[in-house]
Amino acid sequence: MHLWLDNLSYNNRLRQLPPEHKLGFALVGLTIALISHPPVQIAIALWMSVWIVGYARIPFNIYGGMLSLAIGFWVTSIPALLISGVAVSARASIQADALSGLTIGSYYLYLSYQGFVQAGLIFARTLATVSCLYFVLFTTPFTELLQVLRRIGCPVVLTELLLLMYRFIFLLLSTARELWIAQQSRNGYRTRQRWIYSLSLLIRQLFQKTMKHYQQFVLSTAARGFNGQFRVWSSQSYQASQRYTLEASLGCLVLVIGNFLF
Amino acid sequence: MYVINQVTNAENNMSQWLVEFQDVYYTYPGTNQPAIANLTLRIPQGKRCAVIGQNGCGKTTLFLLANGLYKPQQGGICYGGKRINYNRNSLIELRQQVGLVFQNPEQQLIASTVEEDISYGLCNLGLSGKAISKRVPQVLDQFELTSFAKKPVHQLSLGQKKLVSLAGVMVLQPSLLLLDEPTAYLDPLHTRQLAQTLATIHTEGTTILMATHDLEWVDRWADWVFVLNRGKLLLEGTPKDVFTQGDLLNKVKLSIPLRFQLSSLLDEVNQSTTIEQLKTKILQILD
Amino acid sequence: MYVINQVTNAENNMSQWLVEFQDVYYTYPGTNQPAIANLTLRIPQGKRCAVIGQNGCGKTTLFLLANGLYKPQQGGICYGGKRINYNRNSLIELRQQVGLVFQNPEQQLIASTVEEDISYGLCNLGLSGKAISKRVPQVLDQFELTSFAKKPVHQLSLGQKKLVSLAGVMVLQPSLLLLDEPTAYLDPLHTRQLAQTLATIHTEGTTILMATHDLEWVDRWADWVFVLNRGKLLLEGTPKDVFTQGDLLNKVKLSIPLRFQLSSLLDEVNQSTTIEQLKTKILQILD
Amino acid sequence: MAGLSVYLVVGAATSAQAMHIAEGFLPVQWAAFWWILALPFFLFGLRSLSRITKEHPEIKLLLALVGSFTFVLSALKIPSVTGSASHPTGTGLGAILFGASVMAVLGSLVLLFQALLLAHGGLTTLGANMFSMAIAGPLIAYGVYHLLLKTGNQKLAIFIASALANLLTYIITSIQLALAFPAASGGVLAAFLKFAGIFALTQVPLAIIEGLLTVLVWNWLQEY
Repeated sequence: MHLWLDNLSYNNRLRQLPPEHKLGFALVGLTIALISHPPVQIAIALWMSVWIVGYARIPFNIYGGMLSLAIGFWVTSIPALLISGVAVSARASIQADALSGLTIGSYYLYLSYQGFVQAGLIFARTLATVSCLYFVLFTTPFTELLQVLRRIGCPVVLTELLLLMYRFIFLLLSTARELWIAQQSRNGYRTRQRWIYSLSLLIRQLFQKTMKHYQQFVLSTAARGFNGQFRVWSSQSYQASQRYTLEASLGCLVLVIGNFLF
Repeated sequence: MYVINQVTNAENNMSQWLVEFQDVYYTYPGTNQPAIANLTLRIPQGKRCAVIGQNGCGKTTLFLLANGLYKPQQGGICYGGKRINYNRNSLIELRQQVGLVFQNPEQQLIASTVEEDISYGLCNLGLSGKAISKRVPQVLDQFELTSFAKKPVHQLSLGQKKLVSLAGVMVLQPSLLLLDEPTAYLDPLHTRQLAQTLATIHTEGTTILMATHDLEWVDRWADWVFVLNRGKLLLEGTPKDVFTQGDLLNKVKLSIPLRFQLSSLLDEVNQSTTIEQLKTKILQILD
Repeated sequence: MYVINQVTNAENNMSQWLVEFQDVYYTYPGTNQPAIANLTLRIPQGKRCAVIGQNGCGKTTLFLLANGLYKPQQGGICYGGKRINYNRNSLIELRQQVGLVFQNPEQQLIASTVEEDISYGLCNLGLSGKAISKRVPQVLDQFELTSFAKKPVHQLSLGQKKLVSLAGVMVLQPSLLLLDEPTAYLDPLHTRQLAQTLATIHTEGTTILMATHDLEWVDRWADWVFVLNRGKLLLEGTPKDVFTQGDLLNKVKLSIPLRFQLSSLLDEVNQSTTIEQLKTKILQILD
Repeated sequence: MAGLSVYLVVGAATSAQAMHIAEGFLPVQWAAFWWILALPFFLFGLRSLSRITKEHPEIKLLLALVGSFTFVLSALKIPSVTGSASHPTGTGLGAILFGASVMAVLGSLVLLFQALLLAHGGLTTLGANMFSMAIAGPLIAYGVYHLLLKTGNQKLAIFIASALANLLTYIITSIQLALAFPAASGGVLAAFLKFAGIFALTQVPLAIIEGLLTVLVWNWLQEY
């Protein structure tokens, strides 16, 4: 329940770079990752890891943990890709695709060659795109992403909702955490049955508190002169780095060229 | 623009009372007992005022009425000698003049970073980016929050959140500041810092009205005290006036601050008092 | 079952210390500074103990460690002379013995009505319906909550909520009661009621450890005081031991309670003291 | 409470992937396709959202709170067999309360926060996830609710609408995966049956329970 990703993004070493640069870099990386071949995708993943661990100084075990989470998702989904089934009568049609198989009743289950290829492709693509996504998560606090959205002319109602939701997420999350700890202190989640009951109480409390927060925020924003829009101002004090800009641009160029060569 | 407005208001307004409740009545829908019952109360200009009373005596409702968030069901409220007019524009003007800091900062802070939250009230007034970018750093500096400017609100401690919620109201330079239990849950260090900040705000000309349970604080700090009981004004006056009414306070289960009792005792000391008598009396008070 | 357990525990445990922190270290993930740093601290059995210190000194973390909600990253904690074993069954036993009342009742009250909330901890222990239906009315009666039994929790006043949160913990008959800032936001009337309730709980044999900023309360109430600073034990002893360490307390921005200062002053009074001298000294303290 | 309890038992055993397509799973043409398909719905939702909030600006606070509530439910770490968390979609209720077009926007924002704060879902697959969770589900819930409301049984309408919204979300997700990864034999249809079959074990009971849960929350709402 602790969103430590958010904490890390406020303390990374690339914090002073303009958020536009970081976001742009990640989006370009993401685009290349989507359209390129597996070797280039692996290269992107490695390069992004250098940015995240080397330049932004995100502890390797944290970054590694996040990567293994993504790989874990991939692992849980490969059975669906690898294992296929057809009626025994149609077995001939998949002869080329089947690596090995077994017959269950009138059904034939087999390991699919195409499934292996697909799983491999997904693996490379996942590593590449996830590392680009993580680069944004680890180096750019949400508040700065929001400022970029405002500057590039994102509809006001969207940036307003994002602003409020970001605040409320942490508010409700800390409420949920407090309730959960308090329940634990009274042995709330002792048995499976009590676990379910306790969780349902927690959700109900959280819901009631959410509605109460609504009434209170209506009052407190009105007291501060709410005029129909949630607008805020923030100062700009970012420093672009020539060295990083150069490496990012050259690197992307090399990747695009590499994509044609492989 | 708003700064000038405020100054002229202050100059024009020769009235002694900044806000005046005239026979105000307010009941929450679905309840029988009125939260505010025929309350007549005047907040003196430029003073440090305190509201004391039991939980549920109507303090919070009083604040919401003074800020124009609630409309009296009977009676009326004057600000600067003029009856409040509950139309949009007058309300916006009123809320800029009457700043309200809620008890729980969690329910007041809405933006993601400290500087964004402090700028919210200014943005509501439709000020230019230039004016805002000048005013916000001033306030950050005044409240010693500059190093937190870019910090997200959810990473702050409670004391810091309270400070930010106060800064977000003071950035509008209100004439009257309403504070609901500002010292609750604060440690002695932060309480002292708050006292200093409020002293500065007061000397700069802001009238302050604070609801609190800390009677020692009231004795030391307030110029004027209102005692509320069940939505009615039971008593008002200087701390001295109020705290000498021991019987009345007792009835509403309020005690007399230690410091006040001792000071009164010392005032009574004369040539004929022996040191043993004084000692015994002090021990009685301390018990 | 649990009630009997408790009695035998209390008889067997001849140790003077109910809970012992041995060189405990705890850091929250993602932070640099430890919340609790090499803390060694012993809670004496049967005493009324207070923890004081600035916000963020580690009081809340201390409580969560004592209740077994957090596990020390270094060092260990003993309960009743035995090292806490962080397996499921020992934790369940520990949490029944060490009751924890949170600062804000809003974060603790979970069920919809008063009696449901009070029975929550009992139901979690898997007691029979009969045992529960016997125990809950007893506690309702003890806390003078019987008339509220069926009332929805959100309709209660703050003082009542605090009482319910305390009742919901005391229903488990813990040997150690941990209280986080029980008097914050409470008016003087409810504070006095709370003091009475705590006195009863204490005379019935429960050890109490309370975190508070109210030093006047500590002076009047506590048998033993712990001063925490940045996760370390700075000082401990009787209120007298602690509050005579003015310089040390000053360093961590804690003040000496008025009542204590005056009592000490009166103790120093001798034949040669003139009444004027005494008066001057008292005025100095009050200033 | 009973409904919620059953929901949590079954829900805890479900993989989170049943609802979200993770970052990098879709090849570029499908990632782009779903983005392009989702965008018009999103923009239409944005227009009606602007209209509603212009009349009642405080609604923005409510929407943001409801969105955050949904997010927090999905972030609650619920230990389970598979080690990942399950969460109610809640989009059916949202659609009934605020309309399908508003939900298209709000649901998308929740998905964005899940990607940015939890690394759950992703940016390239956001279009596909938006389409299944924030667009298709709410649309059917809204339609079915208003159709069944004519029968006069409001609670039944809420139940069926939210259960169908949940079910449709999972069917669309299966279609999205099947289109991207057709089987060697039998193509898209065989792949769909395979993916849908795997999810059906948990999703069909989940859909029923989401329906029950929604009725429950509806009852809580009546208290306000």
